Amino acid sequence: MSFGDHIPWLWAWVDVVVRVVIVALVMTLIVMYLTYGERKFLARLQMRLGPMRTGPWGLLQAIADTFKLLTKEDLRPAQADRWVFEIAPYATFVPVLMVLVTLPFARDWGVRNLSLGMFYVFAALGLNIVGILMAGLGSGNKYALLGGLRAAAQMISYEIPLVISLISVAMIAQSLDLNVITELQHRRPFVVLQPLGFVIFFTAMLSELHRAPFDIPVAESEIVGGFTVEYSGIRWSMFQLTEYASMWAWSVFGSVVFLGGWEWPWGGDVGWGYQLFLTFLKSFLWIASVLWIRGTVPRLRIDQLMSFCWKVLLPLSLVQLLMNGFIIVYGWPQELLFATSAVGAAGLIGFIVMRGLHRPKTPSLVGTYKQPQGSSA
Amino acid sequence: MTIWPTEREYLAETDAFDTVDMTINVGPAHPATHGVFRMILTVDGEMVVDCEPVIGYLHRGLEKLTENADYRQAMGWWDRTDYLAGMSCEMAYCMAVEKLGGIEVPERAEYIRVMMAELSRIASHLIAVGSFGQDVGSFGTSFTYAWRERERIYDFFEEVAGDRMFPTYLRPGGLQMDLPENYEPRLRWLINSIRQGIDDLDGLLTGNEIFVERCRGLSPVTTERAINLGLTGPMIRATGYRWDIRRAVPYSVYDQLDFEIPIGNGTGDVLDRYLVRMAEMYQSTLIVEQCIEKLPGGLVLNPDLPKTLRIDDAECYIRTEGTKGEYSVYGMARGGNKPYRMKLRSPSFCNLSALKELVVGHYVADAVIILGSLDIVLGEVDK
Amino acid sequence: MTQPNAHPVPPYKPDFGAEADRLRPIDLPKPRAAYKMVLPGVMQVPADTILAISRKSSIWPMTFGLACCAIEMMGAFMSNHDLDRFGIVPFASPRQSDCLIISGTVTKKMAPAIKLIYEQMPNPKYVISMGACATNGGPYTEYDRVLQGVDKIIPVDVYVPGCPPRPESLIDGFIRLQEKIMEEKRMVG
Amino acid sequence: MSQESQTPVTEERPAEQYPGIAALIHKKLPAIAFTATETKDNVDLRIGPESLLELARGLKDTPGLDFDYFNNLTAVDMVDEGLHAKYFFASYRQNHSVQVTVVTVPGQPNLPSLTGLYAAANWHEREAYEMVGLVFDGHPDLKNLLLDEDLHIHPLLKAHPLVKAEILQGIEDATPGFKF
Repeated sequence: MSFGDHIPWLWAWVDVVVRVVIVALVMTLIVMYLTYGERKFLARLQMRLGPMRTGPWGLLQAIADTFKLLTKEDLRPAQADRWVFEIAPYATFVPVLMVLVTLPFARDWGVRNLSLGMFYVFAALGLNIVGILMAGLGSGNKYALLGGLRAAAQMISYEIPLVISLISVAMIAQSLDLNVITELQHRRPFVVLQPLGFVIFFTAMLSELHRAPFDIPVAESEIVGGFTVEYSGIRWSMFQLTEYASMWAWSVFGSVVFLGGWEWPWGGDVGWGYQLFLTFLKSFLWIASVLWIRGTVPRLRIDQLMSFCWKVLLPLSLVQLLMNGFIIVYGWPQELLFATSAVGAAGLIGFIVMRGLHRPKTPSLVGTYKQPQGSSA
Repeated sequence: MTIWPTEREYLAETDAFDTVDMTINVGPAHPATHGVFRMILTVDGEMVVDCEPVIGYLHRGLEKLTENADYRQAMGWWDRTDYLAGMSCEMAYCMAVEKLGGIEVPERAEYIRVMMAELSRIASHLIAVGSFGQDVGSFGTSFTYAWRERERIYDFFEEVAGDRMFPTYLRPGGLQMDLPENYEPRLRWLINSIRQGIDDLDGLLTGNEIFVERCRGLSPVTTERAINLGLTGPMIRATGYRWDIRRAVPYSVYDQLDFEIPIGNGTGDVLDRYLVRMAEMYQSTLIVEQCIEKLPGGLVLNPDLPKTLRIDDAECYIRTEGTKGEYSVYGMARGGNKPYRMKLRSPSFCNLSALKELVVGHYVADAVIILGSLDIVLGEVDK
Repeated sequence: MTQPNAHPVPPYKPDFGAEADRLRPIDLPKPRAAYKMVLPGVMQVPADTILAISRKSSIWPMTFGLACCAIEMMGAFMSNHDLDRFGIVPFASPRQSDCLIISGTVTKKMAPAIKLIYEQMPNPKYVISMGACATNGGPYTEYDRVLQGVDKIIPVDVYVPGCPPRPESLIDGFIRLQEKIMEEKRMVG
Repeated sequence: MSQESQTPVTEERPAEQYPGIAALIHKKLPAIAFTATETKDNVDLRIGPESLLELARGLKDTPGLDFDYFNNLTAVDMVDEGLHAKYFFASYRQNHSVQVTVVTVPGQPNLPSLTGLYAAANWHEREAYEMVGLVFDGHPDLKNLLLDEDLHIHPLLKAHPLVKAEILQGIEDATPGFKF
């Protein structure tokens, strides 16, 4: 029962506009304090204090950054072709705002609940590749070109395991409506049933955001700023806004699909306040883990990244899909779902951890020292 | 056109898909080039086809200025060559002037010089490993970990010698002043904190599967090729050949000290260079500890030094193991208080001359890491 | 084998090529902010103050180290003397940074590159000349390949003394720059 | 170095004229004529530019010597005696090193290039070319390394003047640029 039907058609429009404005304001506030939070969190990781001087504990830092970026000179490089360069930031930002329409923050607190909610989210988030490519190719700079092409290759190839892992969840919930999926997780969140799906989703989501180990399009140390290298002032802050907004949107979507969103620990029967708190708590924990990974894990090379997606993530997600199919069609008990998926997840994480365990060591620390004359050539 | 061409034949016959190589200018102001060094990469897609290093952006005329300055005045320029390890360059220059002038250095000064040179080696390796971690992509965390130890070494330098980076603590003929009385507890605390810092960095980088995976097998170098290219220091030890000037041509008091020369696993790739540097830092802490125990008493500066140093008709070639490789000084004096010619054989200059051969055939992302593993300092390269 | 001065040594004639016109100084374009044209005078003053405070508290320098002073600049960014407390985050691309720290010796081969970077930076931009080398050539004053001071090619706002200046004196330079931004808030658009 | 004029070396020069490593080199490479002198810490062989390539190849390839490491090349401007190039070769296996001084005639600073034998010599020779003006024939791309491409100056020549330290900033006398 969607929550917009009983109002006559005029009021429906007003209702939608009010909800969209609220969600947009909440998103802007969260995005501004995400930039501040990220700098504080990374500073904590690196044993230093984050911004402290602008406002108490640096709380006004985000506002100061925004105002400064607003008043920067509006530069556009001569060899960049005009319209592609100017529309690119907005082309990346619009899909993120479209996604926020369907995300359920509490029982009736989404803007509009679509029966094909998950499908709509795939479609919308697939669009920001177009914006990134426009930025990369439009700004007429070799670094931006490289960054744009890298981003396109990475995000397109990582979308497939992402979509397949979400489909395997939709198979269990038998519906694509985000509200229905959340209500089904009353007793058990889907992460318990689908641990492998969760791991694949998290990795693919990291590469959709081009962060942490997959941040080659915006690689600081190689191609200076990736596709955002030619942007300055307000246009560049639009890219920052997109990055943090999509990080927040993905974390809310991930917590809705896998961690039970506003439903899991008794969310259904307690009031909407507790549900809102649950959603925001889970999304901020999700974001904290993304920031933590960004602080410690170095960057993958482009061929390693591609081979990891095509040779590891994709086959595993297909196997996951097949197992779900068998279990659901033949009606085997749900516990079997957990068993097979847990085996897959253990295999993937174990593969990575085992490789990291045997640390390479220089052999010579053990041997005694020999004079050079006697040493082997 | 063959009836059923394979893909390679088709591409060979038609030039429809011929791609033009793009030249990328990893310019003088780039976070990955550790200073003002420029690489012109010719790139086919992501693969580096040709790399032409351009240096000279920091050429400050070290040798010309040394020829027109008194023997003791030139100290200020010489420790600014390898500005990550000021004291080890000062040591090389002082030894060159002492060899030219035949000046004796008291035993205590020699031990303190070795102690300071080894601490600067640790400080320089910390920067090398820290910024290498940042090149691979760990966004500054490895850098701040390395820098925490380096600040503590700076504090110790400041107590002992007066300044953080370029204390000009050494003089031809000994030291400027003696160590403070209660230096020992602080130095032992510093050694322990350095070992703790090395373990943290080890955990952060070597324990990280992605870091190891990205560095393994990059630009392997065989020992013969390294010798021909003139690579020295961690570069040649990474190829598995146990060569260190401190052992092969012992200078100062290194022959009375007992320490280990770590070598890589023999492939000479980027991972081995990183591991050799980590192990060398540990060895340097052992050296400093031995120096503390064996420190003899006595004067620190040669008492009968002339007011102005006049050396006539002498030639010398001092080979020392600097932090980046073989840091050698050729000195020629033909009378008067100014050296006739002082030439620096800087290790970064020689290691960098092999960059084209190390980088071609890898990805752009790897070119940056290989440059990081060379650990060059531009003050030394451009002299 | 060699007979001394059998062949007269050819006289040494240095030829400096096209270097002189590469090192022309840059003249600063006059910036004009949009809100200055639109808002009436009485509302411009608070707007100036707010913008100056926000510009002061989020200076983004460019990661651009030349020589030994760059190591002390990095030291200032790291945990002991954290510049991030003042909202100062180093950015890699000149487009997104609004302060250029010249940390090290400016040689005549590097000068055109510095001019290019300075021109690429969007407008309310500042330059901190860090260390004796950037201010007037430092210990290398007598060598003709070294540019005697970066203010010969780009306008400099704050000079930080020292060779290399301690991180604390660089932070003092930033504070002086922040005061300068507050003083100039009316002129800079 | 001894300053007396060098008489052409003959075969029957007595052995003690070759201190240290020079005796071994002379035994292994009798064809090459050189005068050996003792510097502070290694032996210096003085030869002309015509026998440099032969000596270098001999040092590198003969089994007993195997100087496989091109350590350093220093170009010195001896004002009246022309330009001297001092090569330093070292050996990793035998752990010994030798200094070779090539005395060039003041008018023609031409030397054979050793990039064929040692890959390390490439940049050393380019630096010597731009700093002092030694010309290395057979060098793949002999152009400026540390200076700009279009600069034809040799800073390390004794004739190249040092700039007088300019105390006045350009600002007081309102001259934005500077004079060379």
